[in-house]
Amino acid sequence: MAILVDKNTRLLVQGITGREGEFHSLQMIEYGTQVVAGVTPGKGGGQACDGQVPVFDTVAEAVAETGANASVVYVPARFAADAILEATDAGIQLIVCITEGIPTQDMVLVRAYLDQKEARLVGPNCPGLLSPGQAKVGIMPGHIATTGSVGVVSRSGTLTYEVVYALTARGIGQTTCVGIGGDPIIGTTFIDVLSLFEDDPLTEQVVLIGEIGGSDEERAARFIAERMSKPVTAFVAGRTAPPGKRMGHAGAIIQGGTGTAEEKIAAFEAVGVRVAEHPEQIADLVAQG
Amino acid sequence: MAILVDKNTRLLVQGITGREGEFHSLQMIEYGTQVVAGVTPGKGGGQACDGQVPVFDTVAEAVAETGANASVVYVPARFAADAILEATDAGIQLIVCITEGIPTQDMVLVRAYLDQKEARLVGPNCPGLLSPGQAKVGIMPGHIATTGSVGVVSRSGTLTYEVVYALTARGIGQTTCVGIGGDPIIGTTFIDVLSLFEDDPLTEQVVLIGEIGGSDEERAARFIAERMSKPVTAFVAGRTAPPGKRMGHAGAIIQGGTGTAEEKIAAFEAVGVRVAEHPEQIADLVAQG
Amino acid sequence: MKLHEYQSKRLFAVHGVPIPRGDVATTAQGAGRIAEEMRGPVVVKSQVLVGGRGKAGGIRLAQTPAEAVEMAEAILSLEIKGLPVRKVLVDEAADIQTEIYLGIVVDRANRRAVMMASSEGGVEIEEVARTKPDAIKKVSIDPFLGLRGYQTLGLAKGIGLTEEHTRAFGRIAQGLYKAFQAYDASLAEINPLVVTGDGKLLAVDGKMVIDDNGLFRHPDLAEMRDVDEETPTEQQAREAGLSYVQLEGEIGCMVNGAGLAMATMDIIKHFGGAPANFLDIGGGAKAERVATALRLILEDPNVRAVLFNVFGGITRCDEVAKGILTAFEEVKPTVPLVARLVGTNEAEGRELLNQSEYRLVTATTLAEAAQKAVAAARGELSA
Amino acid sequence: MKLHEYQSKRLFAVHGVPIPRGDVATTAQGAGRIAEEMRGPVVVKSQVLVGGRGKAGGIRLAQTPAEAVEMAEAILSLEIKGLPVRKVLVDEAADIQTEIYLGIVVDRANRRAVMMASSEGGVEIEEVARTKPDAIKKVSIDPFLGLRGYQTLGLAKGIGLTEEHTRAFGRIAQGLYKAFQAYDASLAEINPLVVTGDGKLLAVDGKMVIDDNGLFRHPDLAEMRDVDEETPTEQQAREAGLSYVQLEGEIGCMVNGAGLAMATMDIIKHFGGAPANFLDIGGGAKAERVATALRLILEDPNVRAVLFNVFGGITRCDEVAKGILTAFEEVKPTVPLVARLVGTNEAEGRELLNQSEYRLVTATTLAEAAQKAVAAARGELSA
Repeated sequence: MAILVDKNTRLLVQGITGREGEFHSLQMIEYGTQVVAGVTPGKGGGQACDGQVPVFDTVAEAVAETGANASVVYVPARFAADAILEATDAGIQLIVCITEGIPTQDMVLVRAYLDQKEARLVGPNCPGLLSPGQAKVGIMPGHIATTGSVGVVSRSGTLTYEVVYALTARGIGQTTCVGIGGDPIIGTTFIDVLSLFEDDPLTEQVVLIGEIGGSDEERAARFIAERMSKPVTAFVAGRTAPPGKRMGHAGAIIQGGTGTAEEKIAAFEAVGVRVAEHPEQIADLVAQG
Repeated sequence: MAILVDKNTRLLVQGITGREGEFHSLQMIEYGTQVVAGVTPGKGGGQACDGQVPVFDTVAEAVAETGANASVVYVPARFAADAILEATDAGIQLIVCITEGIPTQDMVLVRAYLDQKEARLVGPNCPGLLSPGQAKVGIMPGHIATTGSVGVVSRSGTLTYEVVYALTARGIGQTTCVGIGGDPIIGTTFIDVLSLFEDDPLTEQVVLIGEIGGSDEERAARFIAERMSKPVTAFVAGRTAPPGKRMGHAGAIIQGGTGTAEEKIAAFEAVGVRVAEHPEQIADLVAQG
Repeated sequence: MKLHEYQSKRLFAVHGVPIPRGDVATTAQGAGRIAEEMRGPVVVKSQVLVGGRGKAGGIRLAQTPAEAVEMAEAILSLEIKGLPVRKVLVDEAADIQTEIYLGIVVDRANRRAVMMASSEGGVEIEEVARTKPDAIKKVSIDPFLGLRGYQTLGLAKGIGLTEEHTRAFGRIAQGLYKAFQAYDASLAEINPLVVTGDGKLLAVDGKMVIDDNGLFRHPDLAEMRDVDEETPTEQQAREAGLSYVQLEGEIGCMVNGAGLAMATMDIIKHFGGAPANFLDIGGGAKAERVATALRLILEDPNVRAVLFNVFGGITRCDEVAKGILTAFEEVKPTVPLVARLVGTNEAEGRELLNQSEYRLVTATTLAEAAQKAVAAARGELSA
Repeated sequence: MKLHEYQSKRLFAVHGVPIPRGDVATTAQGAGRIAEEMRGPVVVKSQVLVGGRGKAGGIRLAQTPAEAVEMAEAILSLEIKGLPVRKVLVDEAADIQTEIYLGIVVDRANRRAVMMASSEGGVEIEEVARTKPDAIKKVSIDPFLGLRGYQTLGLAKGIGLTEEHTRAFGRIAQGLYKAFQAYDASLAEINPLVVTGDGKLLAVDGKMVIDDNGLFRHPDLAEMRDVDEETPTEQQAREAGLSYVQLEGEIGCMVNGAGLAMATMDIIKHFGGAPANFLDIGGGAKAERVATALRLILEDPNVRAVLFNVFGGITRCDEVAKGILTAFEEVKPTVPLVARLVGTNEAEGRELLNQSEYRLVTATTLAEAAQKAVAAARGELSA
């Protein structure tokens, strides 16, 4: 079993005819994901991915024709909010947004709208989801993962791959790897994913990868203390980041006295979560069980 | 028993220092309603209704100080939408808006906001609620009603009084009289109130007063057919209204072939609802049981 | 409040909707001058606030300025559905390939604005709804998010527009929604929106109805009200805050509340009479407004009897009685008067009326009041 | 992107926030001319994008134009927290009775904008949050409804404003929120908002931070960026779409992804080295961007070794390799290079690098790569 996506996922790709959209659609198909439709306004009626995927003008048409039940968004930042809303209105239940650079105020609106709806958004500015052996939705390299019993959730993109790669290298497989994205406003939080892993019978342990900025890790620590029975191992990037400087697009910034790696690590350790010193050490801690 | 308001209702009056607000607050107090607070921005710290009611600047303060759990809005049309939102944000669960003339686009926003919240709005442009012997919220004349087992729900204002007066004159008492208002966008519909009456053990019969325009009566008829076990008697105003003319503020207008009294009456009769020829005849039909 | 075609189109144009070049004239000569400026065929269109102008001969094509003068002359002498034509719009004639319908209304059931589009443009949307309901495509507009690009694209595809027109259609739809919102409209309609021979989209006819409750935000629009389209009585009523509709019968009615007013009309008919008007004095009416209402009723020569039916809630019976007495001082009523005042301050109101030199027939129930009014109008009941 | 005080205040003023009369000068003489126009005491304020200007002597009161010239001269020769002062704002001095704080930020936890007000104006809000948290009143702004009148009234009362000031405060709060929204701000702050001797409210100091992701909607703001406040390296990096932060160490890092970049810095430290920079080439980086990144690293004289750590997802290892090779053609690297390329198109990337005449030390794990880079920087590992 897996969370969020599996072999029954019928995936729609928004922005499928763009360079990244098509490249990663091919990779998703190659991985075995059921990519049933693509959407690019103005390209409806055509085909993408060497004729493997029909393209529609709107999500509503794509859903009606193909029964897609999940969507992944690769459209450029200035159109991404609209793409998420379109998928929501068309009844898509899981929307994974890869796009980076969406204005925060757009996401404030999108998130407030989604709060009224059933749909779940993962991201934006995230690597997506990977349920090894079943489905890959987004941009995670498929070959780094393998089936197993560890759930991985991360605010970071490539750092996630690093950790998953290290787990796989040690023979530790994963149920699902979830990149939630590092933007100020995201659809799915650590807590949401921890709750899904807690309820997933095949997940035995969880790995959480945080970074400096905000207080999501602290909230996750409280949730782990109150609600999680499964062991959690964590890593927090940015111990050496100088305060007051913005570290990259992810918006990882330490302001005032909050959001530092030290505070987050302390919060985890206080509730019995083991915290690794560097990414590959996570695998050692997980191997200890 | 009664629906929506009873002797435990702790009422807040928004716009209590206005002419209508104060006049009707005095009438509500005289009826026995617990009027615990008033709100008029800029008049906080004062008193209204001959020193019987403390006045606050904001609803949040009033709720914190007095434990008000319902609000009635008498503020002018251009500020009424804001007043409803303020009450909602302050956690008031029942908001009754008497104000007439609120722009429809304001109500579109208010209603969309309320749809995300727990609060119930009755009105706007309605006479309010009257649970005989317990509480009066709004502008219905208290003396026309008496306790009993008939629930009354109406889109109209004064026509409601007419009907309640006729019922009382024949010795037929009421559980609660509800004026839902005749504006295009309202908070509580016929169906909402029918459902409450169906679930209220003391209500044995229901009287529904509709009018031309829209299709709320048709929807009510379907609801009665599908969900109501209690007998319903109806009246529809506007049999003689010429098509295409707007009949008053209530926005009762017949457009095209829909919304006519004939269609509404037919919809009711088709589902076994007795329809009175004129308002006072309702009492005769109800008396037949 | 309805706006004229030229007013509606100008407001649409402010928000980026392309409209034909043109201008308004009140004389045939003025129309001719506009036609000259257009340098080509023009359409001369009567500006009256009713539908069916085309069938009534109120819209005509002119090839030359001379023809435009002729057409305008003919149109300005028309009366369409009882309304005299006082203005014509002279628009550059469009080379029409396709006619589309595009409109927005507030949908009561959905509680939000709904945009409708149809490939069957040029006919009334109600007509299309009856005959070809599938030809109408709708999208519901979330008030918080506004009209989204994917919605207009869906509409464009739904009515069969080809790829080359979807962008222009989207811009026009956005403009129409902006105008709808900006001016507190309850209806905004482009019919037809045409595709021209050179592949452009153009709003050839437009219509807008403004929510009267929103007019306080738009003093400029309130000034646009065309008082020629109202009878003097309706105009006075509106200015006094009354809802008044002139009818054909002989019993003048003054009632508080639209529902009760309609029920009063209904019961008059039920007992064999005919109402002379619908008149709602509204909630919380003051004496002055009541006086105006009564003056309006008594000015109608058809009125043989008057029925006051006031059920006081927010309206107080004493205020109504004061208004009645004020009006009596000016207009000495010569017809019988039946009064029924119930509810808030009922006793005070009755007391005041009893002091009047005019004797009023009183009634307790509505049925009784209606029957007495019908009898009075027939001369069977003396005051 | 941070805006200067004068830029922020002007944008607030566009939305109705009252600000002192004043203007900006780049010379002491210019400051004097502005002071003359003001006809009264002025405040001369350094315009640099850091806090603590007052303590550093960057804000001074001048009673006369001559004094203003003197003050401006002194201030324009200052360097505040490493930034040279190139502009001064000369504002009419306000007669300050009370100082208030008013600000808006995006609250990540609430997922919406939050307006904060405090009676403790004139000090940094972080300071107030630490010492007097109860003095800060907050309201959460619903993105669909905007800031409501009852919210600003609640704030005004919460910070103890009297009735006479609540309306003016409400208008200023609405103006600040409009500016926040209109310009895609992530922070908009008036500190202090003062009550003057004659009972008016005035925004004496202002600050705004714009969301870089929203800048595409505001080309006018993008032009306001003060390039003087960036090192030439940071400026080049930003223009190439790179996230770059200069640090003190000796190992240049080029990484894709902010989290991985930070983890790479952390592990370098863990193994006893020190990173020379944070550099995130972003997702899907093209060869050209990679080449710019590498050029920037190699320009830093402190760099003794370079570590490439690329884990391909949306970024493709072959594109990264191409970028590295392009940069090599221009800047002949003289320091050892450690490369770790894993993930999407890993094989193709490795193949390309192997063709290079520069031999790169390769590594499989991150720990191995970091250890090799640390050793290389110490001269203990030859390429």
